[in-house]
Amino acid sequence: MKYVTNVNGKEYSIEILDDHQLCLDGQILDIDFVSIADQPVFSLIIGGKSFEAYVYPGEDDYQVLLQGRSFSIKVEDEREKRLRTAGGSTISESTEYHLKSPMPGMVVSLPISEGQAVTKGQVLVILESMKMQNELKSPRDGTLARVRVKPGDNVEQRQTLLSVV
Amino acid sequence: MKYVTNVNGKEYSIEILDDHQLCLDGQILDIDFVSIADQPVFSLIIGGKSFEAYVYPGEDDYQVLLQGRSFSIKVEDEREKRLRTAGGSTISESTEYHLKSPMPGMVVSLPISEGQAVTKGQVLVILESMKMQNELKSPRDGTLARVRVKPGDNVEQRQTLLSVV
Amino acid sequence: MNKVLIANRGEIAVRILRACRELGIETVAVYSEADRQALHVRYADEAYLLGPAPSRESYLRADKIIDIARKSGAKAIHPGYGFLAERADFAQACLDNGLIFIGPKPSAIAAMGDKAVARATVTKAGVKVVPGTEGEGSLSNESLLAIADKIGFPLLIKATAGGGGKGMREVRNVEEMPRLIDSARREAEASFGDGNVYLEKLVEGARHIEFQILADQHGNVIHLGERECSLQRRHQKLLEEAPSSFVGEDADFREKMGNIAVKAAHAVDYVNAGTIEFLVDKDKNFYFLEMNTRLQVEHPITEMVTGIDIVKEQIRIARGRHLSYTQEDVHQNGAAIECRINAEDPYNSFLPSTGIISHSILPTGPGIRVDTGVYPGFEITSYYDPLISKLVAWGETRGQAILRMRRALEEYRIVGVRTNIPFHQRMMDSHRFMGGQYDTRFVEERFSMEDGDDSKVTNPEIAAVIATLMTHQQLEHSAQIVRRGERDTSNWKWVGRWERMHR
Amino acid sequence: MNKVLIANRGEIAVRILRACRELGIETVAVYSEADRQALHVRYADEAYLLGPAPSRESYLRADKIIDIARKSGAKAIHPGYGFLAERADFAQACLDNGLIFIGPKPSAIAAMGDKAVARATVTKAGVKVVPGTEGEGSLSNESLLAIADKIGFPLLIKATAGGGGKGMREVRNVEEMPRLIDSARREAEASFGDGNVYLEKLVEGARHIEFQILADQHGNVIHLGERECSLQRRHQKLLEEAPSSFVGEDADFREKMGNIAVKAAHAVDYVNAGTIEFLVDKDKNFYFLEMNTRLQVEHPITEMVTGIDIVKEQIRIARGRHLSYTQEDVHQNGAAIECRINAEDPYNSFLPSTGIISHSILPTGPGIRVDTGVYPGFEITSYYDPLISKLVAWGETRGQAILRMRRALEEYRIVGVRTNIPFHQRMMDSHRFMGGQYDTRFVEERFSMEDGDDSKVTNPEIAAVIATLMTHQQLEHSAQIVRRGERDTSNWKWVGRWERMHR
Repeated sequence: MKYVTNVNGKEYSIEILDDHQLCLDGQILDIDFVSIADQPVFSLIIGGKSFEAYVYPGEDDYQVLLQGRSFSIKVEDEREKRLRTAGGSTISESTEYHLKSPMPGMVVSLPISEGQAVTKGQVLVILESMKMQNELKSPRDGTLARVRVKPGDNVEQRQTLLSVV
Repeated sequence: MKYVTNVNGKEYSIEILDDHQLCLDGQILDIDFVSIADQPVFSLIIGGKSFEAYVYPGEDDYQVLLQGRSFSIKVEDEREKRLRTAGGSTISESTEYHLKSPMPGMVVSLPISEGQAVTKGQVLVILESMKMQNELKSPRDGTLARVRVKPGDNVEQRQTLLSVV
Repeated sequence: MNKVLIANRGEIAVRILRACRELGIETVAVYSEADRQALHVRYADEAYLLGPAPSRESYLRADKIIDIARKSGAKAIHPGYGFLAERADFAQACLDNGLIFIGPKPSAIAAMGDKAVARATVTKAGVKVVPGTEGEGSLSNESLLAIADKIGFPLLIKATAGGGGKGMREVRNVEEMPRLIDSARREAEASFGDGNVYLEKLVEGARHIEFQILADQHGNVIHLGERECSLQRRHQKLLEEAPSSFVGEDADFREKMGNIAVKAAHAVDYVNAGTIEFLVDKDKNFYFLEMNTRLQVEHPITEMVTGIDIVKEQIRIARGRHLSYTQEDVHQNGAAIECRINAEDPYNSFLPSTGIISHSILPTGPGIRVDTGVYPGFEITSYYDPLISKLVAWGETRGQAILRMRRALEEYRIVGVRTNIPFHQRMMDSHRFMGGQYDTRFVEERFSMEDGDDSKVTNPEIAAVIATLMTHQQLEHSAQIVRRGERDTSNWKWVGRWERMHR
Repeated sequence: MNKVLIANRGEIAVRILRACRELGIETVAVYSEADRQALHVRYADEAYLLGPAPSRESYLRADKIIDIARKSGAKAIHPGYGFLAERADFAQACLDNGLIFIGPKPSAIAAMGDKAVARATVTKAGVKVVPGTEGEGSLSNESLLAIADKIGFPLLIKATAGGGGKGMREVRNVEEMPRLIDSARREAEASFGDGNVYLEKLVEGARHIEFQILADQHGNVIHLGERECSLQRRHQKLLEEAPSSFVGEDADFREKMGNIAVKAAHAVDYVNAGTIEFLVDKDKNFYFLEMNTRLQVEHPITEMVTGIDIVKEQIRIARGRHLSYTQEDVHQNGAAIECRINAEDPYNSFLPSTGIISHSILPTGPGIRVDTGVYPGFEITSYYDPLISKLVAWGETRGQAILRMRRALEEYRIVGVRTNIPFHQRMMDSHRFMGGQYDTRFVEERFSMEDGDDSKVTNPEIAAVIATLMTHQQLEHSAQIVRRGERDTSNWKWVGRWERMHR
C-alpha cells in the first residue's frame, strides 16, 4: 500500500512493502514496528536505528512526539489523495470547530462576543482549573458562534463551550 | 456474613457487617478495602491503620503477603464449616497432588522411583531452568505415582510431572 | 516524637513519610476522597479520611486534621508545602492542642507571611528589599494606583498572603492596572482566602536566587547554599539548579548573600527549614523578595549537592536537638538540576492535562532521583496542582548534570496524561540554558517549543513513517475479521479504547 | 570512540547505555527475539537482532556481534558481565577486527579466567591463595580424588571456566565426591561449554570481601575500596555492602588488602575495571579467591560510596586516557547496600518465577538508586538470569542505609512474578545482619523465611481480614448479576483473569 504523508507541510511518499520493509521516498528500509505494553507508545527500528514515539490521534491527523519534538502528521493513501486533489478541497476545512473544555473547571471570562471575528491564536475562553487560569485559543480564523457558557459556569471535561464557524 | 478464617492454624471469627464495618473476634472495626490499579494488591484501612498485601489464590487457600511475611489462609463461611465438621474431613485431604512444573526447563533427575513412599519436603524432581538447578519438593507425605517425565525431558510451564497419592 | 501526622498529599507527603520511616517514626496520613489510593495513604502506617476532593473540604480543614492528630496519638504535624504550611493560625492551633508543628513559630510565619510586614522586618534588620509598597498591605485600589506612579512601571501586583505566582500580575502601564488588580485579588481570594495585594518594582533581566536556611531552637542558623530558580513561566518555577551558575566561582558573593539570608532569618527568630528568596540583577545587586517559611518544592537539589537530608533535619530541629552541621560543615559538591514534571501540554499553551496514568517508566540509574506521588493506575485530577514528579539529576559538574538530565528525560515515559517533559528536553538542548545565560523572563520571552536555539537533528521522516505504519495497521485491522476468542495482541487494542474514550 | 556496541542485555546493558549517553557517545544494542521490547533496545540509538532467545543463538554469538559492530560503525564493544565478558577469544576477536574491547587485554582475561592459572600467577607475585589444586586445571576424576585427601575435607569443587556459583559443589567426605564431581562437570559444561573443575579448601566461617580495581593503559592501578559479599545462597550473591562492616574502622587492614589487590592486578598487566575476590577468615587472614576481569554486578555500591562512575571510567580507560583519580583521591563516604531483586519465590525454595510484569512501583527518593532493565508489560522468561533489578540504598552510616533500604523494600511493588523482596525484608530485620555478624554460610544455615531472629510484630489477623474480604467480595460478586454495559470497577476483574490464566 502506498501513502502520502504530510509532516508540518512537507510530503513523504511511503510504500509499505510487507511487515518488514517499506520504501521511503524511493529508499527501501528494514522495519520492525511494535507498540509497547499495549500503550500508544511505539518502538520503530528502521535500518538499524531505534526510535520511540508517542502517537496521539487528532480529529483528522496524528500528533507524533519523537525525541522531544512534536510533529503534526496527516496520512492519506494514494487513492484518497487523488480523490481529494480532484475535488479541490478537503472536507475538514469546511467544518465548524467546536471548542471543548480540556478539563473540568470554571469559566472566568469570555473576551470575545458571539458573532465577532476571531483570528488563529486568539483567546476565546479563560478557564480556571488546577488553581490556574488557562487560556483556550482559537485554532483558526473564523467567527465566534453558539457560545454555550458564561463567566462563573462550572464546566465538565470535553463539554462544548462554543464554536468557530 | 460470618466467616471462620484459619491463618497458619489459628482461627479468627470475622463477620462482615457492611461495606464499611466488620467484627473481628468480637471487636467492631471500620474498614476500607480496595484493590490497587486492578491488580491482586489490596489496600486495607482498618481502624485507621493502613495495610497493603499481595494475595495469591492457591488450590484451596490464599497466600497473603503482608509486611514481608507470608500467611497461608483458609476462609470458610460458617455454614461450610458446620458441614465440614459434621462430615469429619475436608475433601482436599483425600485428593491427589499433581506436581506441575513451575516454569519451563529440563528435567535433570528424579531421585525417587514410582511407587516409593515420599515424605513432606522430600525432593521429587530436579529441574534446570534460568541456568540454575531447582528442587521441586513434595508438599505432603504419600506415594509417588504416575511419573510422566524422565531425565533429559524438556517440560513446559504448568506441565504435570508426576503425582503424589 | 514517635508518631507524626503529615498534613499534605502527593510527592511531598511521600517525601516526608520516607524521612519519618528512616528515622523509625510512625506516620499518619490524611486524605481526601480523591486520594484513597494515593501513595501517601498506601505507604503510611495510619490513614484517615478528611472529606471530599476540594482542598477546602479536605486538606485545608485544619480542625479535622488536629482532631485526627489527637485521635491517632500523633505528637507532631508536618505541613509540607502549600495547603496549611504557611498559615500562622494553623501552626498556633497545633501548639494550642499540645502538638509540635514541624516548622517555624507562628510569629515567624505571620511576620514573613504578610509580605509587607516581612519587607518592613528585614529592612529594619538591614536587608535590602525590592522597591514597592510597604506598611500594612491591605491597600485599596485607589491607594495602589496612587503609589504605582511613585514606584514606576513596569511593576508587579502580588498577593499579600500568597506564593507560587498565584494572584500575581505584571503591570506595564497605569491604564491596564485596575483590571489587573481585580483579577489578582480574585485569584488571591480563591487561592488563599485573602484578596489583599501589594505592589513591587519589576527588576528586569533579574535572576531569582534563593538560599536554604536551617535554624535550630538554640539560636543556630546556617545556610545550605543557593538555588537558581530563574526558569519560570507565569511566575511558576519549572526548573531549578544548585549551585547557581550566575554565582559560579564567586565564593565571596555566595558568602555575602548567605550571610544576609541568615540575618533575615534571625530577624524573625526563625526556627526550622526556610528559604530566603532574592532578586539579583546583572551587576550582582540583590534584593530580599520573600521568605518561604516551610520546606520548599525544590529542596532535593540542595540535598543532592550538600548530602544533607533537609526533612530529617527538620524533624531533628522540631525535637529540640541541635543542628547536625555547622556552617563550616556545609559544602556544595557537584551540581544538581530539578525538572518539575507537570501534567500539562507544552504544545498547547501548557494547558493542564488530567486522566489516569496508564503506564509509566521512571528513569533510574546513577545520579538520578525521582520524587513522586503517582503510579500507573493513579488518576491526575483537576483538584490539585499538576506536579507529577520532580526529576533530579546530579553530576560532578553542571555539564555532567545536564547530560544526565537529558538522558533521564529521554528515558522517562508517562502515558495517560500529557506532560511537560518535551519542554524540559528543549530546555536541556538550549544553548542559552547550557551557557547559563537566562533570567526570570527567559521562558516566556525567549524560549519557544517550536523553534529552539539548539542545533539538534530532528527526524520528521521517522515521525512520518510511524504515523503511516499506524494508519496502515489500522486499515489492515479494519479489513480483517477478528477471529472470535483469539487473543488480540495487535497494536490496535488501545486505539479502540482511546477512540471510545475521546471521540 | 563515538559509537559503542553493548554486547549484553538487561539492567547492565541499560547501565552501560546510560554512561555512553552521558558521555555523548552513540549506542548500538543487540538483542534476541525475546528481547525486542527490552529497555536496552528501546533506549539505544541503534538496535540489531542477533537470533532466537537462547543465549547460544544470540548473546553468545561473538561472530554476529562483531559483524554488527562493523556494519554499524561502532568503534568499541562493551561486554557487560556474563555472556562474552570473560572470554579471551572474544576480546581477541574484537582486537583482530580493529574494535576496542572495553575491558582488559585478552592475555589478562585468559590468565585470570582459568582459575588454576590465576592462582599460580598471583602466588608467583606473592599473593596468598586458598589451598587447593593448582597447575593446569584439567584434572581427571581420579587425580581430583587423590588430591582431595591432601587438601582435606570439607572442600569445594569449582568450575575452571566459571563464576557465579555455577558448576560449584561442596564436598564433606570422599564418598560423595565422585557423584558431585559429575554433577559439577555437567553444570559447568552446560553453563560455559567447559567441564573442567578444580578443588579448593573450604574456609569455614569465611567472609567474601572483594576490592574494585581500576587500571589505565599507562600502568596506573588504584582500588576503590572493598565490598562485602558474604550473603550468598548456593554461591550466588544476594546482597552486598560497601564498606564491609567486618573491615570496619581498621584502615590498616583495608589498606593492606587493597595493596594486595593492586599487586594481583599488576601481576597480569591488568587494564580497565576488575575485581579481586578474597576469602577472609575471622582472624583477618585473607586469601585470593579469583579475579573477575569485568564490570561486576554489584559495582553501584562502590559508586555510591566513592562518587566515582565506574562505567564512565571504563570508557575513559579504553580511550587511552589516564585515570581521573589517584589512590589519594578515593574516599569511602557513608555506606551503601545493594539488594538483588530476583524473580524467584523465597517461600518456595527460591524457585525462579516467570511471567509478564503487570504492575510495578519503584521505590524512589533520597539515597535510593534502582538499576533495572524491566518495566510493566515486559516478560520475565526462563531464558536468562532472574535479576529484575538492583536496589541500592546509601546512608551517612550503615545504620541509616539499612533503615533506608527497609523503607525502600517496603515501598517496592512488583506484580506478575514472585520476587525475593520478602527475603531481603527479613534480612534487613535480622539482628545478626544488623550487627554485621554473618559469613558466607549465613543465608543457607542460619537464616529462615519462617522464623527469623527479628522481633518485628506480625499481623496475622490483618492477613485474615484481607483474605476474608476477598472471599466475601467474590461470593457477593458471583451472586450478583452483572448488568450489561456497566463498567465493572470491582476488585473481581483481576480474579477472573487470574483464574483463567492459572487454573
